[in-house]
Amino acid sequence: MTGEQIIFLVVAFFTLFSALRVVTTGNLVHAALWLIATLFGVAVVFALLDAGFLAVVQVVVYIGAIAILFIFAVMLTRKDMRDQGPQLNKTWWFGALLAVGTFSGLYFLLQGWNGLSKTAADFPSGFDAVGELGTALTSPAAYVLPFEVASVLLVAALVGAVYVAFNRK
Amino acid sequence: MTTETIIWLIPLPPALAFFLIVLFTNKNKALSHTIAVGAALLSWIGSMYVFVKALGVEHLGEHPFTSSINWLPLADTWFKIGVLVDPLTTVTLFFVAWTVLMIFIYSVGYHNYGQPAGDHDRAGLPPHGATIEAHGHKHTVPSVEPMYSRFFAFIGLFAFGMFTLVVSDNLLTLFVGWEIMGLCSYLLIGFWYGKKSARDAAVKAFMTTRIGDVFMLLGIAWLYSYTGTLNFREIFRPEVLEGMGNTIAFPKLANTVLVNIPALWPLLSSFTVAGTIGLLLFIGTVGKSAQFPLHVWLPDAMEGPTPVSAMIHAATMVSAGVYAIIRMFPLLNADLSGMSLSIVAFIGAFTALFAATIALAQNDIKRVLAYSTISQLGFMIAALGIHAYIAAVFHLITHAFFKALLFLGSGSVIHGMEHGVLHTGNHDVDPQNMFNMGGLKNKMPITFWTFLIGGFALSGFPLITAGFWSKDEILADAFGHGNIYVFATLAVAAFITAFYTMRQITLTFFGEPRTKEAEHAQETSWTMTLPLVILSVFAIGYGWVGIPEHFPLLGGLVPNWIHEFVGGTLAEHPEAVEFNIVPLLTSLIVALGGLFFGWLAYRNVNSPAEDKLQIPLLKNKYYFDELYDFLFIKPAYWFAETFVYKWMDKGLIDGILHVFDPITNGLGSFIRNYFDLPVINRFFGDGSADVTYWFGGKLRAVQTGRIQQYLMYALVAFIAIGAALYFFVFSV
Amino acid sequence: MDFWNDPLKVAADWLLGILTGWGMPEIAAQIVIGFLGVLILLSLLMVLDIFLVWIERKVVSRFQSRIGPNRVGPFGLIQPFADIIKLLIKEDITPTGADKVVYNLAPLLSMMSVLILWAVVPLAPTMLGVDLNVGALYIIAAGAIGTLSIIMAGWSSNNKYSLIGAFREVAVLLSFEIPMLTVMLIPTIFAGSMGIAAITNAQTIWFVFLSPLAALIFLIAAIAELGRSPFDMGEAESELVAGYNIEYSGMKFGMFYAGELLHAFTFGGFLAILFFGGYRFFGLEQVSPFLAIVVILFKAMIGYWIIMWIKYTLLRIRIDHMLAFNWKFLTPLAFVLLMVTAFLNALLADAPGWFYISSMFLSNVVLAWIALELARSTSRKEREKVEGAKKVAEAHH
Amino acid sequence: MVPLSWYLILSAALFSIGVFGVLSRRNAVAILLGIELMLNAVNINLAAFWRYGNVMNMAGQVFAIIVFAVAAAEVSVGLALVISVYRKHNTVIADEIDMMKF
Repeated sequence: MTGEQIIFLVVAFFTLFSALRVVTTGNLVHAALWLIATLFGVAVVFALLDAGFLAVVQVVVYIGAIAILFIFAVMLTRKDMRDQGPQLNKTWWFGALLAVGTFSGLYFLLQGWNGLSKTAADFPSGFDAVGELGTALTSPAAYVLPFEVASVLLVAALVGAVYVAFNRK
Repeated sequence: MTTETIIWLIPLPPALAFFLIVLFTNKNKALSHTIAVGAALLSWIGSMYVFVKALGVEHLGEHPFTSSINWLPLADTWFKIGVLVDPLTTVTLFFVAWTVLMIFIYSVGYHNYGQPAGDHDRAGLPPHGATIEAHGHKHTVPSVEPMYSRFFAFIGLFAFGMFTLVVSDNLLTLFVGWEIMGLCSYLLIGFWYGKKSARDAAVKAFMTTRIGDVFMLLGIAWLYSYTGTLNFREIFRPEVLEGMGNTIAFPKLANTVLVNIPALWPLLSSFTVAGTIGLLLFIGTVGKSAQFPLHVWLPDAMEGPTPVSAMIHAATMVSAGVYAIIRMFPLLNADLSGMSLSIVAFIGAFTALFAATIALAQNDIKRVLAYSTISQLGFMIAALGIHAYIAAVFHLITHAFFKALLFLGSGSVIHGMEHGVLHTGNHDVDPQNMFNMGGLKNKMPITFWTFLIGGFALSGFPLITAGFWSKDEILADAFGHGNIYVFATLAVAAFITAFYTMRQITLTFFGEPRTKEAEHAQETSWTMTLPLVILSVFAIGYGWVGIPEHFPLLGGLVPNWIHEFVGGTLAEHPEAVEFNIVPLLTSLIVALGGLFFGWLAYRNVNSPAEDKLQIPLLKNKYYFDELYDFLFIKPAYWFAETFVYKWMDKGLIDGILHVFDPITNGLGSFIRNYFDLPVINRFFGDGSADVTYWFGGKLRAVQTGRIQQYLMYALVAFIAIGAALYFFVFSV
Repeated sequence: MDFWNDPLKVAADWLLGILTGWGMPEIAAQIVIGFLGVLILLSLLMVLDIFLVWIERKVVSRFQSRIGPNRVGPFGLIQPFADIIKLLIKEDITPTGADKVVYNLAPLLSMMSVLILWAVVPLAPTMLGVDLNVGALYIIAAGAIGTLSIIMAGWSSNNKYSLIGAFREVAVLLSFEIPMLTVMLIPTIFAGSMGIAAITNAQTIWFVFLSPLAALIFLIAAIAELGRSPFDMGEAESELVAGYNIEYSGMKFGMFYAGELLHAFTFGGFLAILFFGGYRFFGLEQVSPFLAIVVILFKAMIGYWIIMWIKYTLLRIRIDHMLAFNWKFLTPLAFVLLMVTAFLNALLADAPGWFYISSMFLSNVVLAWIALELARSTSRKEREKVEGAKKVAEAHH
Repeated sequence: MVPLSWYLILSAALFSIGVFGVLSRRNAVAILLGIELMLNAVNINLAAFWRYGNVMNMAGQVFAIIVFAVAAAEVSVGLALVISVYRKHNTVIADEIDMMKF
């Protein structure tokens, strides 16, 4: 085992553990905080994948905005900030079954694929991932259209969210 | 931009203004009139540019500005439309652009821009005035027109029609502009559609001009089928004209039926193709320019707002009629028998005298001007009929200026009187009746002086006014060409013109105010007086470009520019007539005499009862309205109401239908009861509904409304389908 | 001589030699050295932080016409140490009903969010923790962790004042993150890279001359990020007692406090790095890395001093005004500025240098003028509305 | 060097945990938390395939960023809906929000 593999295993374990806590913990604020831990783990995974930009954006967008939004929402939809009663619904066993089924199905599919043991090639010399990403996002020959559509979607969603949540009293 | 491009662009701004105002800015008064006046100004700039350019071209008649584009694909060629600027167009464009711009500016003031909205004004009625409180007491002021923007939209479209007509190089686009103006005159005469009189006048104007237009369209169609083109320059080629002038119009009729009646032969043979087509087109002019016998619409059209009167009845629409017939003069001239021009001359001269006599007995300030317009247009038509082409054009231009001036002046007078009416609050006083006026000279000085200039120009006051020069030229031409009857008729008409003009000025401006309203009349705003002043400059100055060369003392001081320039339009430059003292003396005598007697007769007249010319025959316009009512309108109503509706529709058609009714009814109820209800409704309709309902009832249990259950269904289905695909499709 | 040119490398090589000499595998030695470097940097920062307490107290007393700490040690220099001792021996309270783990984690995260910023600060041409190619974004990301710590502290204290304070603070932080991120992209445009080192190296002309407006917006947003007056809504003493950190005592409070001071100093440093040339000062940085450190610390101190100056001069702004100011003024202005800068940058790519600089500067001036005129007319209208309403009310009397 | 399969298995596990959260939590906010986990799992996949495939083709990273935007949109609208429902019906339990049924 190389150092990188050890780091990966630690991070993966940490990520999966926090993810499990997200879906099982009773206190929703804790669940949101565990989600943040998970997101950190994913950010580190991005860093391990040499996707530094994604890692930083993960922290800025997910932790800095989305997770905070979750905490706000949890606090806004709770009168005494504490949960009463069970956090899982009556059919949770079936959900668990389906989750296991999904995982085993995916695992089964991966088994039959021969690209699994592939290892990453080194970057070509002078390769600037962030620069390339910027070019890809703004070049008409690449992905400027999806990017713009995503921005329009985001604006529409934000306007819609304000409209939906606006308190008309 | 080339000059041709500019010519194309001249009609465009008013049309754009129309659409802009109608679609977007009709809520905003200031923006609407800014757009409209701005558009008129743009067209004016374009026209002046083209005018200056055209002056710089030598022999413009042979080398006019032309430009055309393909428009309608025909079998193996194109119908082309385009623009043409020759000397006739140039001078017409000049006065049209000026008068249109002046009228646009005048309209801003006329419709009381900047005044408060009326107390109980409604769209479709003239404004009644608004009450405002100032310095502690209430008083009434004029209120703004409720449909202010709409007015500017309409006159914008009108201007578009006129400019299109003037610059077009073929009869079809000319006719398009002609009809646009017809529509606009209908809309504008009926602008205050809340008044029954205005509605009726609009319908009357539209229907009457329609008669002329139908004949004109016939003429155009005939011309096109005969020559294969509607382009003026192609029609006026000598070989085409000669061919049309020599051919008999109705050869079949002449050869078969009437060959047995030799007495009719001379009459029939004098109808050449050129002459007949020319006459058909002339009927269009008769309608548009309100010549006898289609003159009845024009006096009634005075129901519209005054700028409309000025626009329709002085500057543009009636001029368009004359313009069209002047444009077609070579065609009429080609008629070898000469009969068509004789008819033209007769109609013109007759109308000139006939309308002038009616004008004598009218008391409404605008109606006098209306009849005077008819009369003056008669002068032009008569001039054309006696080959006095240049004189006709010259009088057309000068008349446009001074008649627009007079109409706008009369509008200003009415406005001043309305001010008085609002002041006293007595709405029974008609602000348009001249017997209610008097002494306005001191109340409205600018209006008075400009009206005086206009009136003197109309009367042909010697030497200084434009009207004198143009009218003198018509008389001189009539005398010089030996048409003594025309000359005499026109001379009498000119005398009456001067007489009733002076009557109008005397009654309106001189003497003492005859009513309290006249005492409180006020001068109007600068937007109204400025156009008056500018137009009065033209009413004087424009005559000086057409002084005959052999005129005593003045002749040759200023070159006879109009003769040189406009004469170039025709292929053969017309010769100026020899100078003769008789027509000059005649016009001096009739003008000065008419003015003097007019003043003498009316200086002390204070009420209609004292007016000796209030003869019922004249007062009622020779009973033409009643005659037409009896001859055409009553029978038409009878035909529509009794014959078509009662007999044909109710009796015959309905009777036939009533026979079919029970058959279809029975068949219908049979199908309904024995097929529709049991098979379609019960079986297919209710049956399918029952089936769907049953399934729905069974399946509704699935719809729990719980999102997570749905997600589970979806996931189970996804896994199942994915597994199935994997095992049975991809792994095979 | 090498040591004076590149002290870090020399020291690292020396340590590596020693450690491998002890029989340590090279990779382990590398890790140990890395940790040691971090440890030294953090220790130095903490020491600096202690003196920042003294500086802050001295400066505020000057602003308030006092003398400030002057009893313990010369000029009261030892005063912070006395404070620390006091904090350490205070009772460490955990309120009833508090969420213990979260409660204890919050001050750590708060301090951490400041300290990790120094990973990308270039102290000298050769002294740089990590040359991250997304450095500018990294600063915002670290700020996100600070936000997190505040909401954790506010929530876990089980105190309504602290929760309200946290909500307010977080609303402000999230809002002002946007103009800050936007104006950070302006140095990025000029330098052609997001890396902090690259931005510093590109500043042959300080970016403040190219885009003074961006520097100003950055300063304002930074003050809001710091939660300092006039944007100190989160701890508004007169309304919320002390905001999110009301329940903290002893060294935990000390961490928040020290974290705030160091944060302010750090942002003074970032202002210097992004807009005032970082360690560059007329070629001084070429002479010796130590001089470069002096230069950047000096510049950061000036930035810190400006932030303090504003804090002790201006009044607190009401929360809705503050957010409205951000969303309706600062954010649109930052967006427009970014667009104008990007457009001009592309347009003038081949223009001579003096023309490029003066156009950029002028565009900023024009934009600032337009924005101020708009703001002025809007506020005049609002004032008229309020005053007009007042007049009507008076008329009724 | 870490093989690709490790990332994919991590991603699959994270996704499955998210699925469990979405299907089994009662609280609507918690369901949204589960969705976030699933989206992150997808992002790991995208980034991993970018790194292990042709790095010159930025599609993986580009779409990861678009997923960020979609996630932000989804959360904002989702939470707005939750808050709106909470105001009207005073509950955020997904099973109790069942007005849309037969």
